[in-house]
Amino acid sequence: MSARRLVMAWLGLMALGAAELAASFLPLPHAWRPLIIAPGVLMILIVAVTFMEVTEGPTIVRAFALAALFWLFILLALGAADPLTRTDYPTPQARVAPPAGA
Amino acid sequence: MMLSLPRASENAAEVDHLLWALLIISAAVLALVMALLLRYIVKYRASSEFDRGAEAQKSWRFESAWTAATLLIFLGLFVWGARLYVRLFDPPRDALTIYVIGKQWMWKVEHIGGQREINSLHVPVGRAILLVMTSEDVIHDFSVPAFRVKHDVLPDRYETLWFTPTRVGTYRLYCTQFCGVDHAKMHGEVVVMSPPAFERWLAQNGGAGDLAREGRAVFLRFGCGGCHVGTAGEGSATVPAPSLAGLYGSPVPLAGGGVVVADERYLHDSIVDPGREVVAGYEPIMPSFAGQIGEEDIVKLVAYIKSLAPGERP
Amino acid sequence: MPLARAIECTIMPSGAVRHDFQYATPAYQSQTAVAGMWLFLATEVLFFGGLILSWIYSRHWNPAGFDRGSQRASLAAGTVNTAILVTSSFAYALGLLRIREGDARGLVRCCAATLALGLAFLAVKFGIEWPDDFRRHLFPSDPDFGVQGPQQGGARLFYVFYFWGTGLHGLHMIIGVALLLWIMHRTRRGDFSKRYHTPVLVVGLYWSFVDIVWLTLYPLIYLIGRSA
Amino acid sequence: MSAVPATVPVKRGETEGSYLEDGHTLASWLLTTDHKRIALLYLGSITFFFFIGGIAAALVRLNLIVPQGLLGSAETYNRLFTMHGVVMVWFFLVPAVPVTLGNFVIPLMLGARDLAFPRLNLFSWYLFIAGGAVTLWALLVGGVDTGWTFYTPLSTGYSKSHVVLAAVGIFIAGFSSIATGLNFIVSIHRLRAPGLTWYRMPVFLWSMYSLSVLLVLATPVLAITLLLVTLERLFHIGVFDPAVGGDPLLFQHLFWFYSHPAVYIMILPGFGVVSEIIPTFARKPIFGYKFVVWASVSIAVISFFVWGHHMFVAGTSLYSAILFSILSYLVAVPSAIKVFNWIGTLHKGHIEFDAPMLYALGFVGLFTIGGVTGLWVAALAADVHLTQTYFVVAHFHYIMVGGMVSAFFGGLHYWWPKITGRLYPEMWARVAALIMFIGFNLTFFPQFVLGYLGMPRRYASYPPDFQVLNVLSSAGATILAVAYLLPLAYLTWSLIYGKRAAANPWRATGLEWRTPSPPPTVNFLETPVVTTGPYAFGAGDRMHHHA
Repeated sequence: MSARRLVMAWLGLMALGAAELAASFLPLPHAWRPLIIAPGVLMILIVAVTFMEVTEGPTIVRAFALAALFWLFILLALGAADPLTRTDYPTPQARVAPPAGA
Repeated sequence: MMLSLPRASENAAEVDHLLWALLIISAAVLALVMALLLRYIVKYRASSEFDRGAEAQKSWRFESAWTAATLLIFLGLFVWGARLYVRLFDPPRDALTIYVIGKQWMWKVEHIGGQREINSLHVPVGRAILLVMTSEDVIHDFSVPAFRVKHDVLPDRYETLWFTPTRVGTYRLYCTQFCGVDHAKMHGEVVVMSPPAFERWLAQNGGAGDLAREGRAVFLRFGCGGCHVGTAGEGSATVPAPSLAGLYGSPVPLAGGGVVVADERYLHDSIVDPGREVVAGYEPIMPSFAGQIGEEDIVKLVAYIKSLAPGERP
Repeated sequence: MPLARAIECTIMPSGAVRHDFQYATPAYQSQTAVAGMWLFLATEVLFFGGLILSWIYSRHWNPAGFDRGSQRASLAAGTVNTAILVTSSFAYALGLLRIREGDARGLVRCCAATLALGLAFLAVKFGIEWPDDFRRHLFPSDPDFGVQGPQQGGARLFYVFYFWGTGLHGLHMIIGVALLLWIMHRTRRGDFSKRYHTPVLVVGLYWSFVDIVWLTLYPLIYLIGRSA
Repeated sequence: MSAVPATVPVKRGETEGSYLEDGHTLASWLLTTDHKRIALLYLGSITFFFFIGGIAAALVRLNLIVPQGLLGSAETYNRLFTMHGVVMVWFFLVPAVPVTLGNFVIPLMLGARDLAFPRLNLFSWYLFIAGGAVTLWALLVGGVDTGWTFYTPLSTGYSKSHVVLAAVGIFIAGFSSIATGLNFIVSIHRLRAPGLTWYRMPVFLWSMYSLSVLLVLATPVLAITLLLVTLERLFHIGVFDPAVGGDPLLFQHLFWFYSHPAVYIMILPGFGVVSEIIPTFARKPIFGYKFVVWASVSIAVISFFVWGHHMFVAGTSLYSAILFSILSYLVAVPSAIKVFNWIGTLHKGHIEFDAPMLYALGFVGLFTIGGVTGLWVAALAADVHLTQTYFVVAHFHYIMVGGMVSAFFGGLHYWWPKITGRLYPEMWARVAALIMFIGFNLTFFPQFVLGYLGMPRRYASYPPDFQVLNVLSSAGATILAVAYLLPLAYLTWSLIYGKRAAANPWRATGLEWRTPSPPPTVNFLETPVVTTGPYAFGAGDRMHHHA
């Protein structure tokens, strides 16, 4: 890791932070707004690669980092699967044809 | 001593078949394990002179084959269990709706006709019963072992449970989600009656008038009509809130986009948490009635709103 | 500094190029300490993961109210803090470069910069932003809560996430500040050299991780709920 | 890659005596970083908690002898079963095998001189003691009445008991778990002796590795969950509060994300212990070694995908329930693989029936019953009937008490000569193993029937027609109590009067048997070099010391 690369990384982080902030002003629909985090994910990658040197050092460092991401994904994906699909089954009365004119 | 459990609903018989299958598979697996275990520890005990011959060859194919076979049996059990379970989410349309409210530590039941009971539930035999359930405090669980059904009862939302009783009799009802000090006292009975007997029971206990009429009283008491004035075609441009006539069962376009069907859950949530699903075209100005209105009154309100035909003035 | 001492007594091998008797070489022990820190950070990911799941639930069930809460949060404070924290990690990484070239003095200077930025972050967060939030009645259990009307419930849930999330992050920062002071103290004492500086590496991983946590919280708190 | 130096600069004196003689002061124990001494500190602590939890269980069974409840107070009963659950789960079952047997044996099996982070190891014991002390404090000042599951909103608002104190205690103890798991994973990666490749590791190491993955990745989620509950209870608002739009089911998801893998935290060490004992006493390599180790690893991964099966009647979405049901069946496959491989190991062996083997065989039988009844509650519609009843209580006690506690006692007897340098009285140990098996089945088998009949769990009183089965169960518990007190007596006796043990009394393989009993402080005077796979019986000459 050279000082030059660190400076580049810092500049990149600042630029991505600005991009993320700018993106938050886009008029996105509610469901799509979490995508604003995309530049933030890149920032996290830069921090991990340049400041934390995840690509250097023993292999198990990468294994531990990937394990953390995998289990985080499991927690969020299986945990969110329930609320995201929960209201799909209304009570049966709701499926009675709606009265005309309503 | 009771060593058998009555099968008092259609579901009970089918769940019992599944349980029998599970028992047979379990017994077979256990018998196989025990038989091999006993055979080997006798035959190959250290003092035995039995000639072991060459060490058995570990076969990769053998391991894979029986692993696959196990997986297949498991898959079959999964499908069987899931099919019966899915049906619990799909009550028939003509089911008789009864409201159940759990609170520490009792079950309150309200029939459509306004009949009320505590820690007991009277139902007619042979008819699908749909329980619409909620809790006033912690999580409870409505469990009737004789019907092989149970479901958690949560605060601030409706959960449903349905069954078709097939046998006249009195069956136990338990709360099976630990709910505090007197959890063990939160039990009661389900009385399954012949239809004529049930009608008689309704008539004898129906003095209070029907639930919808009581709901109208609640509606007036809380001044709901002050805003929800609109009947079809009559409201002025300043009407602050949508009409409730004919609302039940109809699709409601939401301010945030999307459409929900106005079922019990929607009506309930709109009373206690009106900001969550606002009708398109209206301002989110309705205050929350959470904490001000009891679940029993909400049940009445919902029954009242359900009773309103389109165009009828609230 | 009992906390730093406790950490020194637990994971940090002390002394110069000595190594513990279960390791073949100092380098091997150093790499093992780094691996251990990464595994600890993996547990931290899951710790904050629970909080992120609570964000998903609260937002899903209360879309309008949750966003209403977010719109009341101070975007300026959050953005300034993001820049401060990213720069502090950068300063620490420069310090690591210095010690790799044997320049202990340079490490101390960079650590001081990191420390100053870390304290600036804490000052903005707990000296300006939080008091302001309290003044505006945004603490979730405030009886006179700052958002009234139908969106109140969702907004209160937003501030539950906001206070618990930034509070836990701030707690990690405070631990990080203590670790920085400890590194500076040991560097000045002459413990670290070109050959041995494992604790510098390990503390750097921790500091950058706290940075990553903030990079996750920042959009979840300040950005996603805006203008929706 | 040599992780361990071939020769080590040892201080004079260290080479001669065992670790037990390396200092006799209190400080030499309380400030030790020797994994073997820390294991003994832990052994004392978990034994203490086992008896606390056991006394609570005894009182629970006592109460249920009569339908109206012998103790007369539902409030007391609720506090007792909560105390039993909290103490047994977090202060006995989860830590028991890893922190005692694991702590002692892992470095020895690795051919290492200690764990990777010895001071962290000691620190984790102090965390455990601190967590235990806070939890006991909560129990002494009045206890908790929410059940060990702390379901909201009961725990956050309605319970009038000491929820916060107990949650803080468990929170602290959780970090002890994390520290232990972290230490084990890093040690197994980094401190294997020369020649000890992954596929030459004993199965015990593999299961300790898998279990540590669970400890490290599941426990932090429990920590944040308990923290959220605590804050919600203190500030009367939080993400689980339905009154403001929060979701109590979120609590259940977070809680079971930890607590389901926790079941495997409890049973994986049992798998490991039994996989050492059976080959040793059958004098045969374990059947299908690679299948057994990969079964452990896949259990560690898949067990994270199945937590939702605790919530089939909780009001989750239908899709979510179906997904979790099928994933639950997947986790049963590796468990089944293990049972058949243990039996395969017996085939054509020369089986001896010393006490560890009796415990191991008991484990296989009881775990099989626990496992097949798991199929019942994984089947959605069957679970609807059986969940929250005594069927579930019986099912998980078969896994945890029948399985894990049997394995713990098996492992304790198996490594006792190594740990203490003394042999335990064999006859007494066999008698205790037998009584434990009988008492266990009498206690818990009737509960399967009670559950099918619909008796709910956590009831202080019950309908009179359930009494006969409850009395049977309580009678079994009495026998079980005797069976647990016996080892306490004769193992203590053996410390003073037991015969001295040789380095390898069982003629077992594994590096821990290649050093004296009890081992010297540095474990190995010369670093062992491994040249064969595990369980190479009759090939002792192939495994030799590095010259």
